[in-house]
Amino acid sequence: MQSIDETNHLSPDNIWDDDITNPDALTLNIDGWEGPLDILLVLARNQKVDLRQISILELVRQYLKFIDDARSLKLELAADYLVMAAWLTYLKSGLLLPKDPEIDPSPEELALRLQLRLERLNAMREAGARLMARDRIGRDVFRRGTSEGLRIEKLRKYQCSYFDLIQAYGQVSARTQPIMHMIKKRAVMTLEDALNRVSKIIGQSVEWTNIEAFLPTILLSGDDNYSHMLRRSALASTFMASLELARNGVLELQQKDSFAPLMVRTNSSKCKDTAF
Amino acid sequence: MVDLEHIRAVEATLFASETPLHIKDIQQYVGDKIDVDIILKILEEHYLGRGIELVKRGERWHFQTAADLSYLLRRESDEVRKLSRAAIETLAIIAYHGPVSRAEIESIRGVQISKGMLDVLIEAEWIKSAGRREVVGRPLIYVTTNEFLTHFGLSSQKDLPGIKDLKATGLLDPIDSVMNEIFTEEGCEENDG
Amino acid sequence: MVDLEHIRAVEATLFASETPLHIKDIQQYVGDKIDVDIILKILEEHYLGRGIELVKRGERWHFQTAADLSYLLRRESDEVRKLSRAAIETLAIIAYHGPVSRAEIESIRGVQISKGMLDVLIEAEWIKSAGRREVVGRPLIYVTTNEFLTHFGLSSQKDLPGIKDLKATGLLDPIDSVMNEIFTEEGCEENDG
Repeated sequence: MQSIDETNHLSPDNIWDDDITNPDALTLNIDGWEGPLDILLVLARNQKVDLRQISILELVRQYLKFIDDARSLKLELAADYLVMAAWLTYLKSGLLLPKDPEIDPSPEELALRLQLRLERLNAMREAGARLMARDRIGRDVFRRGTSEGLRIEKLRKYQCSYFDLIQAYGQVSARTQPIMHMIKKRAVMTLEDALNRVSKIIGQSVEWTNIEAFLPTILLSGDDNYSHMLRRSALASTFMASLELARNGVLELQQKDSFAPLMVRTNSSKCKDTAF
Repeated sequence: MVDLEHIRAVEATLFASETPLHIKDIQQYVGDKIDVDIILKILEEHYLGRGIELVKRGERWHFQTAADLSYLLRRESDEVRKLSRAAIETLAIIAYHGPVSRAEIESIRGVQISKGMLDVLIEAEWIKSAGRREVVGRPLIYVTTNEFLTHFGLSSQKDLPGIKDLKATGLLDPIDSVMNEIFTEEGCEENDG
Repeated sequence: MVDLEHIRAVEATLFASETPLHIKDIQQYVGDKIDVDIILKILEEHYLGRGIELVKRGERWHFQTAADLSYLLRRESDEVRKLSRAAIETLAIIAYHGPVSRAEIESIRGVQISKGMLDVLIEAEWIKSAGRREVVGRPLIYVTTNEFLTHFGLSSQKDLPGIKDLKATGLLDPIDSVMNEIFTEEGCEENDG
């Protein structure tokens, strides 16, 4: 029974201490109870016998009296307390009346179930008290007051190879090279160059010739991107130069069809003075 | 033969730790080459009867002051005062019957429990949810934690006071095998055991 | 003759205390009859060479993890990370142009850099701040560290290949593909001529 005393100390109210010896005087403060089963358990334990030997009839009598007292004092009772009272009244009459084999479960079995239920709750109540009475950390036993604490520190290591570094700089530099750099790499033949070149060739009384023949021969051979770009530029410039020279009457242009080869020849009818 | 340096290493690790340590945790700190298992036994014995003891709670080890010296050091902590009777009962039910659902706890206690109560116990790190029961409604079920064992000085669930007797007398049997909700609002609903 | 119980009491008191204790404090816990002075000496000796030590700091006593084992408590484990592309570029710029301010790096890279990126490089110990530039706003300037040289196997910053070397090894990508990269990856990035 010592463990029960422990429970008392831990309960939020102290009603048990005063009233436990006199079941009929059991609390008139309904708030302190954890439901009807709680009241039943306390009443049962007040019979001071093993829970397996309690008198259910006596228990019922005490419970009903408790409810009556509470009602006479106009204490508000939750519904479940009244339901329990009704059920216990039913149980009591079943136990008192002559046995009726038709009723299943029998009142005796119901009484046994109630008793088992009280026993189970009682077991947990005592177990709780025993748990609370153990040597508990922070109350009875203590861990170290100030632990240094253990830490696994993740050391971040960064990975970057020499090649990555140099390559990155290469790319930054490449990306930010002056625009001049681009022009230098672009393959162009200027209009001036083309004019000079075409003027020179046309001065030698050329008959109808494909304009492409005026391009520097070196350009016709290359197959790479650079040569290709330069060829396009040279063709365009040569065409522009030819138009200019045709305007000045230095040469004549002829094309038989759309996209047919553009033919060029020296303008024989005019004098060969050029504007340049 | 166990190296004194190894003993010192395990001793220092346990001493410095803020939380109880599993053997695996200790191994992480002291390195693979040390036989932590044996050293823990040596240390346990070394501290036996001292003011400080090495104890195993659940699967985890920690140093604490010897229980018999509680008279010197005892403090009524807030936790103890705060814990209501209902909370203590609920904790006991989860410890002894766990895993249990809330409905099962209520069935044993014969009264509904407030949502907040489980939260208090979860916050104290004494219980935790352990999945759901595969029945209608799939209710959450609760069990006690390692912290629970540590706090109450239990080496394992089997070490719960009186658990053997309770089992033997059938008081820890599954709840519905004994009785169901006769005390719910429906009153005397029947249940076959 | 000193009672073992007295030793245990002092031992537990010191262990549980959150602060180092003066002899007077200990006396308060364990009672007048105990000769704390002697017991402290006994305990000090008992723990000598263990993983735990009893030490006196000023006039106060406390247990601590043996100093030579502190390396156990701060175990380090490596976590290798790759530097981001942007971080590598920033590092390269600091290596080639340092000391440079953040604004200067941004001007060379043509994009803004985050504060975090410099922090990463500082954390990696490859760059450090080297004072401030005496211009408006007095910006911090950065240089590479000795760690940097060591990591990349350089004896000095002059060992870094020059632009001409880079061209020779083809590391300066053809302008067209680089332009493509810029426009596809970074959109409207500005090119400083």
